[in-house]
Amino acid sequence: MLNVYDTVLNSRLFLGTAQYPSPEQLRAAVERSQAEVVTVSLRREAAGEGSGQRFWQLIQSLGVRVLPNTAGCHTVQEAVTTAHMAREVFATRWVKLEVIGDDATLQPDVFGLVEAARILSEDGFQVFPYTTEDLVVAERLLAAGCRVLMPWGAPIGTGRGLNNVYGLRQLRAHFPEIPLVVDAGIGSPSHAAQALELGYDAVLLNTAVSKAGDPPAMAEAFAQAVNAGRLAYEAGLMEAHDLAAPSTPEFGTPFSPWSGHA
Amino acid sequence: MLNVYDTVLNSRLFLGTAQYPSPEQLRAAVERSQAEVVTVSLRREAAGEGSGQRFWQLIQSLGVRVLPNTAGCHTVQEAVTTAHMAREVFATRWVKLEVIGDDATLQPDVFGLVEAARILSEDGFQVFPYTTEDLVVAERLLAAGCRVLMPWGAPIGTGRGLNNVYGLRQLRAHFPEIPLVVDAGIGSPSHAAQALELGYDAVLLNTAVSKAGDPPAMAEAFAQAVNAGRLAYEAGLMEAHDLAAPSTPEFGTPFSPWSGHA
Amino acid sequence: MLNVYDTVLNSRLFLGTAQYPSPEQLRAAVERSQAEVVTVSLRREAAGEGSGQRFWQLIQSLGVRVLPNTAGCHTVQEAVTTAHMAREVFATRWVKLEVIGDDATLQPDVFGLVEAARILSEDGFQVFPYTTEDLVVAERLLAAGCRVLMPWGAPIGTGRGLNNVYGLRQLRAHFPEIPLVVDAGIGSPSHAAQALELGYDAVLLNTAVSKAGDPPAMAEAFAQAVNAGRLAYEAGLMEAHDLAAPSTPEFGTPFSPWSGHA
Amino acid sequence: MLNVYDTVLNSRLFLGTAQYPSPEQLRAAVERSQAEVVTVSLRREAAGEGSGQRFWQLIQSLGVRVLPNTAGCHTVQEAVTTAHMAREVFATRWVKLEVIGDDATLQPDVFGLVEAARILSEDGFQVFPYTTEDLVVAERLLAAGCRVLMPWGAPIGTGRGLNNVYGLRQLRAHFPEIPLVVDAGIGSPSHAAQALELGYDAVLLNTAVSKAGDPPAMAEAFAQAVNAGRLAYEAGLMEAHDLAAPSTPEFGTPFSPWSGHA
Amino acid sequence: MKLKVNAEEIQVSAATLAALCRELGYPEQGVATAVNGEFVPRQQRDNQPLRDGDAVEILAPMQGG
Amino acid sequence: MKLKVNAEEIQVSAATLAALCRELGYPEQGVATAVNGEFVPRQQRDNQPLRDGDAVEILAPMQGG
Amino acid sequence: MKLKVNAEEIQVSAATLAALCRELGYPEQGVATAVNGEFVPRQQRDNQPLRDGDAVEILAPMQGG
Amino acid sequence: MKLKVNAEEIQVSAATLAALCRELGYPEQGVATAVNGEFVPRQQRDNQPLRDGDAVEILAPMQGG
Repeated sequence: MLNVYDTVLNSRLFLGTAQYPSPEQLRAAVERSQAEVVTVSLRREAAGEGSGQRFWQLIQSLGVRVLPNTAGCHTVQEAVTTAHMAREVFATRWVKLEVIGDDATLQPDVFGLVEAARILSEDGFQVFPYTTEDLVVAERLLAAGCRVLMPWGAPIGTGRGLNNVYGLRQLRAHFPEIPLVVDAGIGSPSHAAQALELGYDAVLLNTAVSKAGDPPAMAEAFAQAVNAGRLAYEAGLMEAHDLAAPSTPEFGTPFSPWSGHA
Repeated sequence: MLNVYDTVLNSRLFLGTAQYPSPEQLRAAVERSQAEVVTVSLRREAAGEGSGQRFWQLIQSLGVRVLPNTAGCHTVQEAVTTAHMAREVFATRWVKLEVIGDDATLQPDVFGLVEAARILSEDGFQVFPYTTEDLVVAERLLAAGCRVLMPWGAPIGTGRGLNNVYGLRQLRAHFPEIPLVVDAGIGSPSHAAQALELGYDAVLLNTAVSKAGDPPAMAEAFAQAVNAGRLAYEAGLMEAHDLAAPSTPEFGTPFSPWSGHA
Repeated sequence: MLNVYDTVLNSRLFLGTAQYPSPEQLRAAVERSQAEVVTVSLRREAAGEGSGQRFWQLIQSLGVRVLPNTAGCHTVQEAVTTAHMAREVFATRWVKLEVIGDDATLQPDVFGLVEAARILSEDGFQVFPYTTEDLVVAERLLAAGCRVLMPWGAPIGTGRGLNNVYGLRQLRAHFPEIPLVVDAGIGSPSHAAQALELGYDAVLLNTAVSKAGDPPAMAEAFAQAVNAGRLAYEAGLMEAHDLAAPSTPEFGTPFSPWSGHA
Repeated sequence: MLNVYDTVLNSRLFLGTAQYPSPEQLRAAVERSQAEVVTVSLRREAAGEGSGQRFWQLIQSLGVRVLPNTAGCHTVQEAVTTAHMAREVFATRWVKLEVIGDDATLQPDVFGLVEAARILSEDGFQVFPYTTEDLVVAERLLAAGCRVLMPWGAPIGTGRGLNNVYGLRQLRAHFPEIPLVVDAGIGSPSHAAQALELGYDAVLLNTAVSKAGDPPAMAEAFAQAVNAGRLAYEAGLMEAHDLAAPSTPEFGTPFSPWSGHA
Repeated sequence: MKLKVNAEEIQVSAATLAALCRELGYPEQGVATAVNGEFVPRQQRDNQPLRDGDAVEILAPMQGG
Repeated sequence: MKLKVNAEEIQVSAATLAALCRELGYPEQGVATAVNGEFVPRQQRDNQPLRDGDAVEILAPMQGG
Repeated sequence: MKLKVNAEEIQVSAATLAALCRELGYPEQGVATAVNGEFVPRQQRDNQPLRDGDAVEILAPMQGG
Repeated sequence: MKLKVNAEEIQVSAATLAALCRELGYPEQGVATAVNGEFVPRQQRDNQPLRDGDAVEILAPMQGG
């Protein structure tokens, strides 16, 4: 089973809570996803509006862990302050650390990321850094105190799947013991299964479910795909070959000129 | 649910029975795969040996339908005769029609395939032709009486997955109403999920399960992946984009200079 | 050098003549492409219009061989009759044989193709069949009298490049001695170079040049790319590896704790 | 023409000088590559051995610019010191800055890279940083004083080509004005042409030439491919489509039931 | 007599293919002809009778891919 | 006194962050606060003086990816 | 009489396919038969004469992909 | 005095870097030098004293990628 920051998780699917057609759809999606971890955020709210509270009560009623993010933060300072605010409101040391370096690709600023990860880890946070597949950045994040890494599959919201399978393979091989979660870019269950087949420990996704025609059904599809990928990884996948090989035994083939038995 | 030749199937995974480490592993794999259709063949056997009978009794005890193949046949005549022999022994009109045209790739001889399909369909067989993604060949097979098509993903036993996704998409788009089964080349659950996400009705595989480290576990993984892929197809997959789009709402982002609420 | 039907060609680029912005652009493109073979067709023309004659005079002034096609033919009969008409008008035994089987993909009808190839070969034509990467179809075409094969890279006009590299590799390996020309689907010089690097003998393309911003310049780019690909094929390409290997010698690396010389 | 650090270059191919079968092959390869820039390094040498001097005289006789690298350096300090030593010996301000962060992938340590780039730029060097496709790292390198960027295509010596085309596209789009050179991973001329077609300004490679069966011939192939790719980029490439479109005019198709002229 | 020439219904008097080409103003060289889907070589156009309802193709060189 | 609260310029009388939250009608629980980019824990809002021009963030839980 | 049974040359006395199967000890059920490439249904094995040099296939169920 | 020259422990008498290069037979031109990881320009080798245990690098041009 997956163990992140000494928390044991049965589900290898982390689900985002944004962009659902309705709170009911969100609830149903989380339930059918079997996710034990959902991501949340903090946003400005007009006094007396209360939509934030209603959302928070909904989440609390789902019996899942929350992983607050620092989405939209572009500086170390913003990310660190947001993390502290989230820790107070959501009462958790977990934080999905995002320090965005480019608005076109929403890619991490790996410099700010490592710095913020160090500060927050020293402040007692348990940091889930949204990073790239860069091995060296990964080393720095671990040195900064992270015990989980969340490399992107593709830019947030693109649904392109695993953009750089080679790089993700290298990262997995380089850190056999560290929990690795593919975060962002997953567009379909086959992408999620592929990530798990590569030995990744989990996937985090949002858009592929919330923007599906039927979000709760898609959530269930991802739950199955993640289980399938992990089970396959543990069961030992065949290797791909360039040459064909018959599955049906050739020995004893009818009509062949060679005798078919001993 | 999948309907092939007026037979309704709950499972979209067809499983081969060859190359398992033991009969027990075969039994367990079929059970955990939830497959309702398994492929079998005919081979020469020494008198009094009886291994064929023991195998056949094992299969009969599994309560699944059998789909006899004509593996190893290189001519129309061999394939037709083998089909008739299989119909008598296995007491089914179903036949997975293979007319092999090249021993290196084990690819179909589409000319022999269409001819044999015509002869067998006229003889009352229900033909499952192992073919390529060629649209025109597909038209001929339908004209010959086939009501299911089984294009390859990649050559038998390679585990390369879907070699020509573009071609398979075209085939699916061209025949929206015909049951299409990806047969051969599937190497991992993510490949199977991808085929179902493309709208294929089912997959047929053998080596990826029988040559897995733990065949029964891998069989279950494929069962989940196939369900995931189909569920996702029905739920409506998001489209992939080149441009990133934030999942967390941008409206109300902390520390932004713009006012965050109405 | 490339030898097709006992004709020796220095250029491995065959160029189509359709869809150019102007006759001057066509002329310049053919010249800068260094192509020695261009494709042409036959079409209905109003009496007295004469555009066909003007086109034909332009082509004759270019000092290239013409390869008339049977584009738009959907039956053996249409293709055979068109080939005969072309032989009379263009005074060549060469014919690019197209028997289209599907209007969405413009893919070959491999059944009609083989039949028409047999009839035309017996009639003394030298047939350049537009076919798929199917090995068995290729065998039939050779048996029908073809001594060149022209498998598609991707559907005509898509510019997708080599859709099924694996299949094209198999075809090349299967027929080491037969001139193989990738026809259709080439969208950029890198696609053309790749085809030659795979050992293909030539490429035939049209849209990628005629629809380029600057057709003559693009024609020259393709000429260079085709030369590059062939030269590289003959020079022996390195094999790709998964593991990095330093190009700069490690021996004698400054600041390393190990002594750097014997 | 390409302008790097106010030096105008006619050739868009930078060639490495390592691993050639012989000095003659190196000389011939540089000549046939038409490269105007070659990479060199510094290594320990036994007193009186003089092979370094002989190599340096060979290079000087070729009339090309040298781009000394800091290959093998793992720290800022090593890289900076090596750069200074190279500037003295090779009498150039140019340096290909490598700060290796992982010996398995030989990938850059982007943190050390940016720091070393800043120090060297302030010291008057003109830095060619060997980096990844990371946009944010690229911004930092420019801020540190770099006016050229050299992102990897794939790890050094793998010959895998462009591992992350999507990422390289994003980088090109993000820095339309900065000279971008794909450095490392190029295995064949088609890879080089592809890089230029994507709008990259040049490629730097070594192994694909020096380890070819015939290095001088391969060098010429790369020269042609680079020219082809650039020419195509400037000429305006067609866009790839999913749907086929006939190149030969449909208007006036023989045997069609519709009248073919006005 | 009514013919289909390049898919156009027309009324002509010519009794042979050669005559038809002349009547319509096609050059003798540089076009190829077929009647009812069968190729008719140039030198046989004189001997090629036309019957009411025949489908005639008269084709000229054109750009091709 | 003029403040920027969630990027909106407003005029308030409150002298402390706690008072500001009350004045604006925010609940004590369920929101988090920062002044001039620095986090201010709930129990310190009483002791957090506000000065003219301070930038205050008051944030609530929200959907996130 | 010499036959090829499953590609093995053997000497047998059986005059019919049914007799051959018995002589070789094959069960009546559970195998399928062909002579010279043509399928012979179970119930016709009695009436299926064998001639010197005939090629007989006797096939049993087997694993398949 | 003991030095590490290009990672080899050697015993030398030279008191300066320039003297060391001469003693070891390196040409004055065409090599670059560093002591304890710091670059020492050619013209400063005379003034560069060496101390027991110093790590000296003497580098020459070489093929590079």
